[in-house]
Amino acid sequence: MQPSILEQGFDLMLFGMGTVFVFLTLLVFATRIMSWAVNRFFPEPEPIMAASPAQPSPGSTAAVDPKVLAVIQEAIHQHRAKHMP
Amino acid sequence: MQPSILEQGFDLMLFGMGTVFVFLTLLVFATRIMSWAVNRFFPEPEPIMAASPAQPSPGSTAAVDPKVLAVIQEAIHQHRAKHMP
Amino acid sequence: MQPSILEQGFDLMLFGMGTVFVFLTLLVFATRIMSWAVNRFFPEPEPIMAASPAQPSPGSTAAVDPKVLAVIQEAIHQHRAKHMP
Amino acid sequence: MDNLLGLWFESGIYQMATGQAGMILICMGLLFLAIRKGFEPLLLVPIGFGGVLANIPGAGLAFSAAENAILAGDVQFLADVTQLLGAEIGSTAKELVKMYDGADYAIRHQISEMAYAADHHNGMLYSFYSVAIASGIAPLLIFMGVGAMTDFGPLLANPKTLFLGAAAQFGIFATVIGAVALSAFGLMDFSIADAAAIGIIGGADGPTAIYVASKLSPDLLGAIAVAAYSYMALVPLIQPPIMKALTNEAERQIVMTQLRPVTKREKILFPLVLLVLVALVLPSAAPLLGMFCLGNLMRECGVVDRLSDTAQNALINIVTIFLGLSVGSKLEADKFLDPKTLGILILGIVAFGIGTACGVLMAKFMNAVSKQKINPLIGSAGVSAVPMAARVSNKVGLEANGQNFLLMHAMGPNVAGVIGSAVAAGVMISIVQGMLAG
Amino acid sequence: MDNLLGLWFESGIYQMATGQAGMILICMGLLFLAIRKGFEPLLLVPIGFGGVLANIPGAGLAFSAAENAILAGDVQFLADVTQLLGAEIGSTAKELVKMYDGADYAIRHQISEMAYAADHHNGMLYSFYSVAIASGIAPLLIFMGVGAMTDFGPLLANPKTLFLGAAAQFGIFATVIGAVALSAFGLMDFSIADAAAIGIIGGADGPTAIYVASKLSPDLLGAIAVAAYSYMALVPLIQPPIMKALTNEAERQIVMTQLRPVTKREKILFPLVLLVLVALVLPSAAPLLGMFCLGNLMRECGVVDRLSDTAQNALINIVTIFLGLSVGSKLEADKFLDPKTLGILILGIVAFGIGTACGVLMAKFMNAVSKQKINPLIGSAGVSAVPMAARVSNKVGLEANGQNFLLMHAMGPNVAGVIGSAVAAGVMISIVQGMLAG
Amino acid sequence: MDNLLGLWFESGIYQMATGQAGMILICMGLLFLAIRKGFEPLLLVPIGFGGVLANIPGAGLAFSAAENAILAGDVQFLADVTQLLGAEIGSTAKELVKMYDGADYAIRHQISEMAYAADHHNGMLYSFYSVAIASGIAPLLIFMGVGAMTDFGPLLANPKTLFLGAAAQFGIFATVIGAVALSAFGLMDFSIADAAAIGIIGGADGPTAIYVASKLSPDLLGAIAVAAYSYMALVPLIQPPIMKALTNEAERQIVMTQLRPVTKREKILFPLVLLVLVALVLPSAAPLLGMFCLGNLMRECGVVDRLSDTAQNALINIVTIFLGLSVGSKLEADKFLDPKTLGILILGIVAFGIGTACGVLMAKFMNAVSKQKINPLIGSAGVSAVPMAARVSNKVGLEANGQNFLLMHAMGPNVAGVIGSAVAAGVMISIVQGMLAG
Ligand code: NA
Ligand code: NA
Ligand code: NA
Repeated sequence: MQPSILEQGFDLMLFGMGTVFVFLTLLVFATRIMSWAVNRFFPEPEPIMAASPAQPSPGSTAAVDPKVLAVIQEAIHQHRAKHMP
Repeated sequence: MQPSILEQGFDLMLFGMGTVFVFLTLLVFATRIMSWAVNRFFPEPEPIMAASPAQPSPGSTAAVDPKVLAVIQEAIHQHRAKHMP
Repeated sequence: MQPSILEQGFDLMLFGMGTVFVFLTLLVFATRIMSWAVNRFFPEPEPIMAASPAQPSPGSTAAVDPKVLAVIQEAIHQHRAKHMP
Repeated sequence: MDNLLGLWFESGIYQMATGQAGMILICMGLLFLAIRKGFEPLLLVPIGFGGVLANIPGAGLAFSAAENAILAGDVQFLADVTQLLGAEIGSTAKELVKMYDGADYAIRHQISEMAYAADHHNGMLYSFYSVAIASGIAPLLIFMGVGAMTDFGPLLANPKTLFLGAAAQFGIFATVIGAVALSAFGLMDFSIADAAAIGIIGGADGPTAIYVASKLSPDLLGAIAVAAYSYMALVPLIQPPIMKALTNEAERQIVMTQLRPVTKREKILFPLVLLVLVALVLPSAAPLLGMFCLGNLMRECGVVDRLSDTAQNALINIVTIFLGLSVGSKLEADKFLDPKTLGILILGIVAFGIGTACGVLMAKFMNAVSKQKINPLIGSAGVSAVPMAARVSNKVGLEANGQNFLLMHAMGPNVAGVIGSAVAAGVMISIVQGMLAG
Repeated sequence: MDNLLGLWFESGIYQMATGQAGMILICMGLLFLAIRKGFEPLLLVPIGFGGVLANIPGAGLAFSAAENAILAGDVQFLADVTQLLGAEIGSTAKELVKMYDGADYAIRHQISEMAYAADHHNGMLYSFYSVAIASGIAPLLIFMGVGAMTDFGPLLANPKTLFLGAAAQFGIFATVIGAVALSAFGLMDFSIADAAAIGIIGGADGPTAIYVASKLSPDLLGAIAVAAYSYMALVPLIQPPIMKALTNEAERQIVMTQLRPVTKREKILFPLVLLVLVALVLPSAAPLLGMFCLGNLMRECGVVDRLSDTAQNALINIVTIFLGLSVGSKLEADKFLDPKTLGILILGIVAFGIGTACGVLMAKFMNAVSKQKINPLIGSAGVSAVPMAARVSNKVGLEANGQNFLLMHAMGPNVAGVIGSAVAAGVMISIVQGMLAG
Repeated sequence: MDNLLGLWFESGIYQMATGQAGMILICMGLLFLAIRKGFEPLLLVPIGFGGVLANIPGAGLAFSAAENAILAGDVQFLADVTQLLGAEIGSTAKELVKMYDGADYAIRHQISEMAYAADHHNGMLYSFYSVAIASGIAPLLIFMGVGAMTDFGPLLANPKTLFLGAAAQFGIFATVIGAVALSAFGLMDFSIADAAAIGIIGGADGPTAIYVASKLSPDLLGAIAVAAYSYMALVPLIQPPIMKALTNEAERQIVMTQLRPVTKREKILFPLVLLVLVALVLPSAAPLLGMFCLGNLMRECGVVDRLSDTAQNALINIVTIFLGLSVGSKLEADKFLDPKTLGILILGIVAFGIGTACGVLMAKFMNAVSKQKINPLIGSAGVSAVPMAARVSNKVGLEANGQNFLLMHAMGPNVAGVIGSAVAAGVMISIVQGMLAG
């Protein structure tokens, strides 16, 4: 017998929400294991702050006066403000 | 009877040119009404000169010394000259 | 009779390598003639060094203090380093 | 004189139906909201504009060649089509178009060929829709660009915020129940596929919603996309009352410990871990999450910055223009002006509300069972709507404690919500297609 | 040995016909004009290069799979095609290709399938043409980019300059008469569709010309596009004598009042007003003007600058490369080396001249009936050719009065000319398709 | 419950075959090499990622609609397909897929239509492959971008270095012989088309290799592309021992005269001279070399810098992403895990070695017959692998003489190698297609 649409809806909710939770739970574990393994076996010399939205590129060890660079970045930033709101 | 190609051509000219004029005349009126309505009911505080090809973006209230900015813009401009003739 | 695959392979090598050499030899001659003709009949006032990877654009006659420009170019370069390794 | 009459019959004023005029006004309203009120303008400007174009009478921009041929009304063509579709003799063009849309692939293919042979063409917006959305490509490319813009740092620093992203997806499935209930009680006529496509509005994720709707319920795509983007823009109005109602002042003042530093290597490996998990557990989510992970890997791996840059800029911008116009093609009056649209709009906001509530409640539940307290205000960010929902968490948090910046903490559940709705999308497509086939 | 002979038979020298050699020289001439003389290089470099590629003998880059299969000359295939086309037995491959090009959709479709089955492929340029031009998409995207680059400020400050843009379109329709007259007197063999496509050269607008030609007369597209872009580059030579002949010194010295300031809101609303007018009055112009208005709205609305930026840069550049190569595919010798091409080149320059003259005369007429005087030199800018024609107005004005800068005043009719020719394009496509069907 | 079972049967763990698991590991290895070791990351990141996606069990991303329909295993559909393919009753789905891949165009077309009618779809990667590679377009656009990045100055200053680029192509043809010998001795089962496609690895040029493989041997494309890019990344390891073995200290210390200045005009004319030569002599190389010349002309002509800029950036980046994913689709386990792949990997490195050696030997030969001495170390750069091979020449040269900078001198043979392998590609496609037809 073809299940009613309500039954189908409940099936969808049950299996759907279940899968979402199972998947994300697995992801929590997998992520924790990955992070643990990386920091245990392959630690990086200088960790990067999670909070920093953009990482300084390795090549940017300033050969330019930081003030001038700041001025330029401000200028580039203002210039960009028009283009990427 | 199938009209001759000359008749077809004159038809095309007549109705085509007529449509162009009617349409652009309607556009003149519609534009005037729109401009009048905007300036009458929804005036902006600071009108922008029609002649200025590029409007300063609202975010560009200079926090940087205008001279430095000018230098940078000149540099950017020269840099661009290569890329957008 | 269908030639064996070995025969086909040798044919391919023979005619392929032959064509490559003939074509590039023709290109050597054509290039030499072209270069000779250009320099003989349509010489340019200021030749550009072959060794220079990037030509200065005609518009870049500096209206900006070269030092400032150098600083800016360094900044642009560093900025780009992130984007074009 | 014939030409003059011809032009008049062709003019929009003569042909304009009330529905089309109404839709043009509605689309102008969307443009107003996008431009003046800042409602997700990157999408709603092209969508609204596409909606106007789709409703220009006589232009047929949103119709396929076959539909345009039927609407053109050549007597012989209509007779042939009527016979092929097995329609009653004397059916109107609109009825034939409706039957054509519902017909089998083979018959549609045959009528299409007849239309091409009779020199009719696919409308511009229809072509855009075919290439950009029906193929699935545009939402996937946007998702790749979103992946390249996403920083999983806060999530990696505190992986359990993934549970908040999971909980908020209950908005999706609760809405499915709502939609099928409306059907079961005879108030609306939603199929299970329609219900799933409507539910995904609760995912608060534009490209995911468009992707699912294009697969399960293309006719409702216009309304679903408009609802999804509009409510995403309304997140700052929808969420705070719910968040405040479900929390007390003390909970809202919880200060969270600073996030631990996350290394570059973890960031590089995370999209690969996610990809492998998708491969092992949920192949049906592979297109969406695969492209998302690719974008993120390009961002983090540090060796293909020029590809990442293009994915975040030129490519996503180009695709956005076409995606918006294509969605606009589904705002054609006959498809949009339907009681179902009202149902979708109501169900959509309910989905957002339930998702928000479940996120907050899950955070409170986690506080009840765990020692490390989290501020329940970041739970609401689990609906995604990146980064608006995280900003709302931050703002409501600051109202309770002016020194408590929750933004970074809320980014974790926020991006978790993106993964969560992509998972939900995959599982819904897979289950519903199984139900339809079975 | 067979291989050696095969390579020789395949080599260009063996196969090269005089026509192809001639076309390669002509295309090299186009490249010279573009690179050395600055003739619209953005288009003429890819067009000229595409033209060379299209005429490489034996490469078949500009041919469809069916044409390549016919030209490959397999005996059985030719026999089948001869029968399908109802051609005389013993027809040459070239004759069969010509018949194929003129055959019905169904027969072409069948021969195409046969060619694919026999492992023949569409040439590269043919594929580009199908995707970029035959679909109409490339000219429309370029028009969107042009819209995003257009500032309607000067037009909004002085809307009556729209009349100048209207008058200059008479060049289009006068040329149509010229073309049908050549046909009527038996000098050329232009159909009414050909005549309309040729006339649009007078619109002085590349993408519009390509769009119309692709719809009405694809075989003439190569010559029409080359004429349109070449004459646009020659505007500084063509217009000044006509402008001076039709005005006296006093008229040329008229100083116009400074333009009033235009608000941002007017600029945002203008593309929407134009769009609504198109929807009401002229649906057939909806694709062209719709995309143009979308580009302009994206530019002016201020909330989607990244889309506008992409439309003006990455997207328009990509499309330009493909558009140019696709147009080049129509410079294939058998299509271009035809007396018609000469007719097109002559009619095209006549169109530019008449358009210029009508613009100037309209300005003088407006001066006669209105108090607010306008300098008739800005009338010539109504042909569009943005921004070249406006610069010419400015330059000729400065010759008469060194302090009279007309550039901004001329930008009004200049952009009006773009709208005018898009309207003319829409109405021509609509009327001609009606004539062909009726 | 059915749903739960359905999800389990659909899950990757249940379906995963050893082959697919192995391929996912191999692709992770490619990603590691690309990201950690810097092996041509722009290509190998998308290729490796695409390879993972292609091997997600049950997702069918790399399969056509027809293949997906066969693998879905509907009984009636399989019966129909078995009959159409003339397969034995009871053939497994995998056997049918294999027969389908080898079937005639007409039968494949018919089965495709049946699959669409049964609501099956092309996988995402399959669609990318069709649009990007099967059409030939992606490698050609990349080649255009490479042309726009190439400076022919050093080559124009010393045109005879073209001979070095020619000699290094012997690696290609020697490998062809190797491949057919393996076949002739029954060790492998390579056709002449396979052999040609494998040989092109010796061209050390990614887009050329992909272009040739897509035309002659699409099934081997994955292994060929991976081999080509991997060995290009390994050039600093592969070449120096060979270079040192074939030269003595005195030869390595040869100081070359400084290159003469090259004028802008020569640089503009060179791509046109090359194009005309292709038109006259080798039409089959027209697509590859034509697009390459177009890119270079856009770069040098100085009037279309915005097109050149887009060709070098946005466009090439977009195409690279799709090309990489498309190549990845050919890393599907059933196609890649084959003894042939091992043969390809071995033959590929042999090709690189022979090419390097021939370049060096040709330089020594030229020194023997000419007065103007060249340092034989620049001969190895003739394999292309731009600019890596030129840098290797420079590095080995500096080891012998710390003041002898060979980089600019090596750029001549380096770009000559690009032209050389494009010529070889053209002639191989032409000859092999003749052999297959004849
Ligand atoms: Na979500
Ligand atoms: Na015009
Ligand atoms: Na090479």
